[in-house]
Amino acid sequence: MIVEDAICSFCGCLCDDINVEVEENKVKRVRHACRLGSSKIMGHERIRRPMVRKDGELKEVSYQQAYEQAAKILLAASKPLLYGWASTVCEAQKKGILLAEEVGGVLDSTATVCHGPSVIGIEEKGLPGATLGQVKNRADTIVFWGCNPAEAHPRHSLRYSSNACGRFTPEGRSAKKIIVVDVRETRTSKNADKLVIIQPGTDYEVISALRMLVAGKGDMVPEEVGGVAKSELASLSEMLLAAKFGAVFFGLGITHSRGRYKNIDNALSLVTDLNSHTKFVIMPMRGHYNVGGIGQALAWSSGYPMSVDFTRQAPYFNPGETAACDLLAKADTDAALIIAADPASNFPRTIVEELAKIPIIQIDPYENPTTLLADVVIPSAIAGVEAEGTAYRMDGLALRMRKLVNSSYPSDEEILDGILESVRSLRCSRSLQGGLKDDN
Amino acid sequence: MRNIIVAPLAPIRISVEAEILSPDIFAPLSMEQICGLDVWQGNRKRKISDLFRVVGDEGQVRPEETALRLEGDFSRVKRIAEGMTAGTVDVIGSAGMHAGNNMKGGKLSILGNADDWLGREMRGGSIAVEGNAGNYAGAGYRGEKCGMRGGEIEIRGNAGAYLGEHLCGGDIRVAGNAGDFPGAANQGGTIFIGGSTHLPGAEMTKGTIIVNGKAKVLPGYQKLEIVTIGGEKYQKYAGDLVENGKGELFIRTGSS
Amino acid sequence: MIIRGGIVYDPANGIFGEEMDLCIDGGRIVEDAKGEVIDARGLLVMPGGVDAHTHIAGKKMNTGRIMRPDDARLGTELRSGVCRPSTGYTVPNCYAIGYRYARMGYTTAFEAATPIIEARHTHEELEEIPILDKGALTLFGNNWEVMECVHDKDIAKLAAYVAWGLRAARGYGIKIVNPGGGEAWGFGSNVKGLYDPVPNFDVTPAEIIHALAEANEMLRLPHSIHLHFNNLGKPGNYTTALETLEALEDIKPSRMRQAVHVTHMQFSAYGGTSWRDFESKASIIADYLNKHNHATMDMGQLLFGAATTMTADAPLEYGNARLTHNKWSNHDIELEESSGVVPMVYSRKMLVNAVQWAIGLELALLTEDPWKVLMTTDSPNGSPFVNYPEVITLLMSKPKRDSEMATLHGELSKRTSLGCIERELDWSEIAIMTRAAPARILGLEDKGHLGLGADGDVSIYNLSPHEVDASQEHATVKKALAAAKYTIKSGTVVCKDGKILATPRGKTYWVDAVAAQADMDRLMVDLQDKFERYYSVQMSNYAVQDVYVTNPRVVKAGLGAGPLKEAA
Amino acid sequence: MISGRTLAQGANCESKMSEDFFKAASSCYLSKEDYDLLGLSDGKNILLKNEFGKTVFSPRVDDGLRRGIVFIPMGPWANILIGPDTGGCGTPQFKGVEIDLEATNSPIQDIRELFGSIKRAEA
Repeated sequence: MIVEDAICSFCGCLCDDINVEVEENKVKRVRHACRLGSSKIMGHERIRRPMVRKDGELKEVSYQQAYEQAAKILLAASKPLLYGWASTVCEAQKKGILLAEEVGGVLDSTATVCHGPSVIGIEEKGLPGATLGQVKNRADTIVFWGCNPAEAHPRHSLRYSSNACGRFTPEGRSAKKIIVVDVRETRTSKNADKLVIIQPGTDYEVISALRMLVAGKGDMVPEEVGGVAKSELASLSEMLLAAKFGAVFFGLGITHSRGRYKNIDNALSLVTDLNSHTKFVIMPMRGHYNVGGIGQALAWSSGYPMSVDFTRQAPYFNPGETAACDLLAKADTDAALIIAADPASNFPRTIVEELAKIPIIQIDPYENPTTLLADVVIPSAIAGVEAEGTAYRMDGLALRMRKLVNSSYPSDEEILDGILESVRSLRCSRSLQGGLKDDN
Repeated sequence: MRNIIVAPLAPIRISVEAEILSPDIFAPLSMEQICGLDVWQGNRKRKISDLFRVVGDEGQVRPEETALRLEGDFSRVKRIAEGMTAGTVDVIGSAGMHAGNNMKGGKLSILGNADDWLGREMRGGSIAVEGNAGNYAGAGYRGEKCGMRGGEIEIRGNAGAYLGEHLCGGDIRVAGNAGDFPGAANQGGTIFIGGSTHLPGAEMTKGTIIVNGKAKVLPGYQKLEIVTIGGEKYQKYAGDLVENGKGELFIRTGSS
Repeated sequence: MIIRGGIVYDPANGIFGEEMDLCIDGGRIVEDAKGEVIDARGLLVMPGGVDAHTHIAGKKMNTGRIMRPDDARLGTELRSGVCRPSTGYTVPNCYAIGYRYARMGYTTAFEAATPIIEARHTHEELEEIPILDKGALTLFGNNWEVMECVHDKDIAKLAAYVAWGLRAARGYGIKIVNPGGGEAWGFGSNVKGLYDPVPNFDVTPAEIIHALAEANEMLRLPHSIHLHFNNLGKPGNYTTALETLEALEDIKPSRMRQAVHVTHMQFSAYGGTSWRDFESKASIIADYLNKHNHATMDMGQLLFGAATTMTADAPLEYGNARLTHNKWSNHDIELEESSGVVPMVYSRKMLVNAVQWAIGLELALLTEDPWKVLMTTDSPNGSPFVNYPEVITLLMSKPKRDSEMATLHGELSKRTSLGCIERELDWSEIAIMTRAAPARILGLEDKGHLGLGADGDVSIYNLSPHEVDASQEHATVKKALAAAKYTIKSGTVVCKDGKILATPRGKTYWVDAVAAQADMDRLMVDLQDKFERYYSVQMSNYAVQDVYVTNPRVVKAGLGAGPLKEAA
Repeated sequence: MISGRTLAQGANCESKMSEDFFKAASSCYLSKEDYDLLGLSDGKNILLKNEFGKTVFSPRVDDGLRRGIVFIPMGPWANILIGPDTGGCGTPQFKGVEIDLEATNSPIQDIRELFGSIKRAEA
């Protein structure tokens, strides 16, 4: 059987033209996907059974036992952290938000080690954006700033940006100007018309200089900014102004560097300024396929897109205080539920060492370093491959992920439901015994 | 003056939110009532007396007649003196995040360090920190146009990043260094930095920033004349011109 | 359920303040019922409120939330009882939207603008809104396929596309926003007026509007076209408004309703040549409406304080952002639309804002027939919907308007006629403008009235309409309207004394219109080409799946739908 | 030092216990000049350290890098060199971190070794 127009669940491109050949409920072949997507859809060695740590070793248990152990950990905590959510579907995310409300926890997504600064920048300035098809049909000038789609979003260029053809861009790559701004040459910059290499950590200054140039105040700009000659910046500014439709895509090169959200803040202003002269849009290159979805679902349910603290029965938001790394770095959380993420690999080591000090529940299809630290491990169906549901593309477009094969594993949503049920029945039986919250 | 002393009974692990630690809340209450006030530790609501020893003078008074003394390590206690309008709060130790948040009057002194968001959205009164302050001292809340609008913050040590972000009024003085982006989007406040900093006054439209140490200046600043302030010579800049700003930035000559 | 002894206003059934009992069974108004008795003796009873134009769900709303944590923190209410936590004032979270509408006695609200391609997101949010029945209007005014059909004068194919689009979006009706302007914004420009050609498409806004109105009637849709004029929000735009209305005079409605509903007219009744000599032209617009019967409108009242503007009129939003130097979100949608979101504060001190405030009220008070004008704030553009009680009391009380005007700019009385208007609306007129008329204008047969078979949606207010003088006691009225004594949704008490007691799942209305198969076949050729060459998604992944509308109420229209039952 | 996505790291990010992920994420890229300056050659490893930690990588030349810049694929090896400070905005600074580097003959820790050394709290 061939599943046509399947949606790839690797990166924020959500390519939806994937053909997947399935035989006897196994993926045999993946067509049209990039290396990252094929690898994801083909799958890897799985965690077989739920496990609970006893005497230092993970021992296999039933799902029900794992749910109950997870519920105990969550209810015993005064400030549980529910972290991850980027590589699962919105249906699971919604359930997770409800669970965070019910246990009085802090829900945070992998955005906070990724495009979290972009979100804070957007809170300062808004986001002048577009859907990717708009870029495909219209953009004649494309800027990749601090991102390397050739390695992180391999089909972006062909489907949406540099090499895409559309109504007003019938000639594709040949009629477009591609600009890369980075601290190094990359596979992406090899396909560029212009590469501007800046010193690490100078993005903010370089953007300010561009804003001055765009506004016609170039005479006041110093001869060199961020290691780039003014003449070079002036020619970049001219290229931007010459665009009929320009699109800026930015990545972790700008969010992870010195300046963090201020870099994005300034880039958003640059794009706003450019719109006084021509048409420009800007968009973050979202990494995990549904990191956009958790931002959307959290926003409509809590009013805030990430790092939401529900401990006081009302949402409170303040990355820098309520983000996963903040809580762990300050040892300000006493249990963690990790779903569809691997913080043991992706957080700074010193923060991982703090994480190791608290009870951890892990929900994931695969073993990873977080498994090595976890107290409860619950294997799940792979969302977007074995379970259907909603995901939001990097431009905010919602698509429905198809189910490609059946799975004997429960979905993330079902697992969260199981934990939620256990939380409710445990709380109910405890309140019957008279001791609810203050039992630690 | 009615004196009240609060001290942690034991070291605090999960941070405590204690916006009730304010003369405005304590002043009209008896000691028994004060001991019955709630604080939050994570998702647990607790009596203040479960976590702190609270002793002090009896007698219902006005906030300006109330002196609160917080003895010990309050570095994991948030929102001390939130919204206070009068009286004094002395922290004999370090204070957690959001100390003096939305403060309107009175005096908050911190002997140790202050964590992030000191004097957030402050409108009046004064804050003095003997040690260092974290990020966002005198700043605003996420997405707001205005941070601190009035009052004074004095930091005798160093300050973190985003000092006085979105400042709309008031004075901030830092004796030591300040982290990146002090006075970003300043709309009319004054910041003095005794030491060095990085990229002051980004998108500043109004107000003043004075730096005695080294500072990297943004490309949107126009170099003007050398001026003398308090006997010292400063290079004056105007900006941030990316926002057609009319802010003034002074950097002591020989330092940048 | 029996609601006993209320003073009932049910204008659709000719009931204007009569004491009577109401019975609900199986979620509907019936002759006789048993069970719970609600004591409404002497109290104001009306059908559940219906909001025909509000922004409550979808990409724009969430963009507003994401860029405004400063707004989210303003509306924080704890999770408690059956309620999940609420946040936000101008851009509340989904739960707050349901609870706050229900608290005011509203039971139905229609999201005003959804591009087809982003309808899935809209439905995800609509599903999260508790209590309310809802629906979403679908944007067609800047769509490539629409413009190509218009250019070819192929109304039959256009109708087929509308039917296909409504189904794909699970949408309720045709929304048109700044037709042609959204496409022009794709390259950073706009259309200047009704007859200014759209770049690259060789059609005019006038042609787009007229053709869509024809298609609307060809499909016998329950609602008319729902129109946001060109040049909205600009001084002097009342001429565009009049021109557009005149251009639609020849449209023959296929049902007993208007041919066009003009939304948030306040933003389109502007005189002057710039903000300097800006003035109200509400009286001219109202005069036109008094003399013609093909158009209805909603006020789009503006109130002082915080708002978040959000509209598919993207060029307008860029203008707003530059004018106010505020945050700016823009979102261009491939082949279909553009849109923008900008926070706003309307100030009493600003003459322009004061004139805008007056225009909305003038429109409602100078239009003689209350069936032609709905009470809205274009929430959250003019003001968030929680301020409806303020608008209603302004309409009911001349002294309140006078005392308000006394605090505003001295020039105001030269720029508007509001101070000279003596009219004070009564409860019958309010019931029409907030219940009966929005339901009739939308074509919702079971809403906005309390006749047998109507939905059991009832609001009861702690107010004796015969005893309280709304003109003088406007503060009492406002308080009563802000927190209903009872809000009953499909026979369930969802709110009592302002407290939410139950959060049942509401219905989602969408229109399933049938077009001629031959037209549909011709259309498919076009669409397959568009998906192959221009869209960034596959056609098979485009349409909203059934799973996103878990409690649908499908309204049939189009060919073979049979004669439609008319509202009373 | 900057850390970031590579194709090989990305393709194996859901099989982190695999040899392929080990190969992809325990490498360190530097300019030819830096490579030669450190006296690196095939078979040699490189030790990276700073105030936050130290660990060994397999060095590789990347012509796209300028002198003084080291690129490491994101992952648990790179993260040993990243500090915990979120700078008030929730996100650690994963890029633009100062490090010292030297050639070494020490082996690279595999993923289990890397995490085996983390002390678990007593249950």
